[in-house]
Amino acid sequence: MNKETNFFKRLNDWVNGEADRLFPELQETDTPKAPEPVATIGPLPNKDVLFLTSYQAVALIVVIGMVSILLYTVYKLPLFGVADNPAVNEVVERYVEKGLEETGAVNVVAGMILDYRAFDTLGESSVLLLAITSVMMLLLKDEKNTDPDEELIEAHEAVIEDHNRDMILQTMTIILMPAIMLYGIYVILNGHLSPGGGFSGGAILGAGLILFASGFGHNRVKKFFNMNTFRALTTTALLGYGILKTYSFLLGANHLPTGIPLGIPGAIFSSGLIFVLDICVGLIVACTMYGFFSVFSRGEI
Amino acid sequence: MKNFFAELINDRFMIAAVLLFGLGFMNLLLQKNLIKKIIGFNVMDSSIFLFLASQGYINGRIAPIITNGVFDAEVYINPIPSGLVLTGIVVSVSVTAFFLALTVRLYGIYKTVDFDEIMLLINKEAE
Amino acid sequence: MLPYYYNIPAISILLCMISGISIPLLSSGRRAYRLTLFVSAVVTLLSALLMYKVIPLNEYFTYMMGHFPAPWGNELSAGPLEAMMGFIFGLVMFLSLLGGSMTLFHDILPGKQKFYFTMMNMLMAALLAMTYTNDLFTGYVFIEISTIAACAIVVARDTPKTIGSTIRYLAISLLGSGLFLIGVVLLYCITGHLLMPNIQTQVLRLVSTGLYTVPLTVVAGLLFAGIAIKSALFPFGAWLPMAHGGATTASSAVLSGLVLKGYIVMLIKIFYRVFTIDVIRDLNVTNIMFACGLAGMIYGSIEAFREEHIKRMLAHSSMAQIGYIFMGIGLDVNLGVAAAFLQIMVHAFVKPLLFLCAGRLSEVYDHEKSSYRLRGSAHKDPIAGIGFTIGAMSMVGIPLLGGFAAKFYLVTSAMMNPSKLWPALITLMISAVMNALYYMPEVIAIWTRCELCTPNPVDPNPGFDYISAPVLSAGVLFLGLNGYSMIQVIQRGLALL
Amino acid sequence: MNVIYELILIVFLFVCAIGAFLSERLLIAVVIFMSYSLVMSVIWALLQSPDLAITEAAVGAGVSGILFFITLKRIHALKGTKDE
Repeated sequence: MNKETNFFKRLNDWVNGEADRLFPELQETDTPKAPEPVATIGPLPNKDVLFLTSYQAVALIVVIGMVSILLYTVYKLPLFGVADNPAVNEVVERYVEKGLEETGAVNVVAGMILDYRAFDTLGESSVLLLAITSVMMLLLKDEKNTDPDEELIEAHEAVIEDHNRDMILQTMTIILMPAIMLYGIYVILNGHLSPGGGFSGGAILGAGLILFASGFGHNRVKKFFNMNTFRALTTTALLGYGILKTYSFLLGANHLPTGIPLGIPGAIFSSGLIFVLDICVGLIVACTMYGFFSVFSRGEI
Repeated sequence: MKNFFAELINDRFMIAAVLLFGLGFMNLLLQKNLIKKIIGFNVMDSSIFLFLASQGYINGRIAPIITNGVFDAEVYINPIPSGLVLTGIVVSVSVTAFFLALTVRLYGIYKTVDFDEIMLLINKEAE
Repeated sequence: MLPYYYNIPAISILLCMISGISIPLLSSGRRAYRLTLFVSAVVTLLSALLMYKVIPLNEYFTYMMGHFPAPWGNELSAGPLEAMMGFIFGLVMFLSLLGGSMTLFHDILPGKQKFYFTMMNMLMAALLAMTYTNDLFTGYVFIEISTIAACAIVVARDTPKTIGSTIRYLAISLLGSGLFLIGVVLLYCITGHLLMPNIQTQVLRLVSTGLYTVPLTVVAGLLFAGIAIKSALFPFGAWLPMAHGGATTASSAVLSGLVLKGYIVMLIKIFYRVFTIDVIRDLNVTNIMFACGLAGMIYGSIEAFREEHIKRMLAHSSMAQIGYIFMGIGLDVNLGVAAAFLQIMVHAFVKPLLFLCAGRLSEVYDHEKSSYRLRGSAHKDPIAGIGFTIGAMSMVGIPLLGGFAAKFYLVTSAMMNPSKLWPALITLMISAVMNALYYMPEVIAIWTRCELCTPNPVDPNPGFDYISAPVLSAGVLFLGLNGYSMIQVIQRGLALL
Repeated sequence: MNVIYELILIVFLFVCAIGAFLSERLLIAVVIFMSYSLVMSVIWALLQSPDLAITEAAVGAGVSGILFFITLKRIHALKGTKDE
């Protein structure tokens, strides 16, 4: 056992390009900042130990029972990959056969999530807004959420980072960034024609921004993307999504035509609202993903 | 017996999904380390999505993107699970971010990510 | 053309969502607060209009979200019960925010108040959508929204303790949503639909042919377990007291009064509209609910009796009240479900009233929330004292108040099912006695003069004094006096589901 | 033949999941979890769901991995930060 951990440790250090002197620092809890929490608790009272063990035993039994019930259920379910399972019914038929005609989207999945079942997707975009809002609520810098030592270390790190930008990272960023951005935009704009769409394209755009920020620093990103742009973009995109969909929900339910042309199937400017909605979703996702990164690492956008 | 094994191999994705669900569920429930708890949550969610996606698959059919003007429902797989999973993935990453933010704040206060220790410290403070 | 009031459910949900989205554009927390109040008032009025239209006609309708009808697109469905729940959600949200506004602006940092109101709006939208939805997957998405929003309004207070309790709340809620999601997925696998009426046709077909009985039972169990975890039914409710007790007053009121109820209303809707209640009874799910409900009543009461911190005591008492609701559903008679529904409504008024009044009373002694420190506080703030007394009396089951009506109909429906009569009656008795044992000393304490204590001057909160407390108390009284007619309306509504 | 590839991928999933839970160091756990997501996205591509594969590769393996890394940095579970 000991030998094995040694091997892994050596492997680690080899991967990290570090020498043996880092051996004692391998245990994460022994960082200089951690004031040995165990010592402040002291040995657990007997009652608590008993409670914890019995809780774990009960939980284990529950999980094993649940998994065996589910396995038995799977055994009773329709087989994998056969065409006559109950899920293949008139709904699927209509989505595939009439989808292009009714929604204008060549990609049936995009047509389904942004037109047939658009209410779910509106909820899902709101989940993103909720997540970024709650993360901002927790991690934006304020009087309850600052630690002077941390601040000092972070300021110090920021200075070091600004002066010693990683050469390899920067060069690779310059090479890769345009390709990533272009690919993200392509995936968003082609959401109704090919696999992808707002969610994946937005995540790619967000990842591109994150790469840029880690290569060139937050301050460079701030020049074109700060809190105000972030707020304006997410709110406008989500509001646009909400209002467009409200318009189409209300008219649709009252059996009125929306008057939005579907265009020529397969053309880039086609499929009516889906094209616009994909752009909105892409913007929301890109901003949210970069927002997560920025708030997590700096406590600001 | 042979039939049983044939079915076992045939239902490979569903069985794997259920086992992974159990694994993730157990870790979400029992893991003390908050980071691993979150990984457990992610494994649990993605296993459900694997289950759902495998329900949409039909042998010998292709992804539901209309090509060459073929509108026959017999050619494409079921598009509904894909749409639902797409929704689910985004929900799951949002919850992950929230969970991680809570972890960061708790670490800032108690300097540990061990959930049991944190609970004990909180209870101790209350007394 | 559809009748105009068919649009009300969709408009209320979308209004809440759009206002939640646009709050970041506002300049301050106060404005966000006013917008939220305005939106919940509008939702209340719209739901009242819907009630006025739907209840006399006893009408149930479905509403397409988009251009495509039932098996293809999302749908909402509404009837008397949904309209009543929408009304209560809007009204109680309005009153809780109004009554808890002082502590709210005190507890939450100015920079983060806007975020808090985004959450409140989204929570409102999620509650409404869970009530109105006719689609299981939409239900799942909005359950997740309400999970994040509920955790966020707990953590908004930003003390070490609330963060700790929130992480526990979140972890346990996620277990619940995981179970719910896998239930929905399995149900989709065996029926091929996501819209409730279409699933129902398939389920009835499966039951009559005897196909897939095992998966069906498992699905019912998983959906129940998922919702039970989220609504803090007994074995799963350990997270509730810390989360609800630690949050700011308005959050506690909304969480205890509304969020737990939203999940239960959705569960009832699933049972009636997806499985039909007879199938559920055949699958023995109701027996589990009955047992868990009874255990929850006892456990919650005992824990509340032992608790000193007044807000945590109220939270423990919520667990007991959730037990009443599940016991009512588990009684296997239709009157029992109606009584459970009445209990949901009564509790939606009583618990926010108690939380708001307790919050006001504890302000008298500088936010000390231990019961012993509240002695004599009612004399400094008589309106809160009276409100607390009315709430406590309703909890104990004094006639003419809402709690009495709910308990009365629970007992009546227990009479109709001889096999479950005695366990139900004995537990109800024990729980009622325990209620009296922990609420009455509290009431006596707040009205006993304390010569040595030095109370703080209390800032008047006109919103609480003239609107929240009187309206919530009036709601409790109204439900108590009109118990019979409410039960009639609920029973007719249940028959339509 | 396809079945064998799929079985190998499934075994890989299990190895990743169990490895992530058993590994001592959080950094390794997160890296293993990212590879889990990547394998999941390959499986989805095999299941003819390209939309899911792209999204999982971008979101599951990409962005949530980055979030985990930053969290590890914030909780001082990464060694060799620049202030040393």
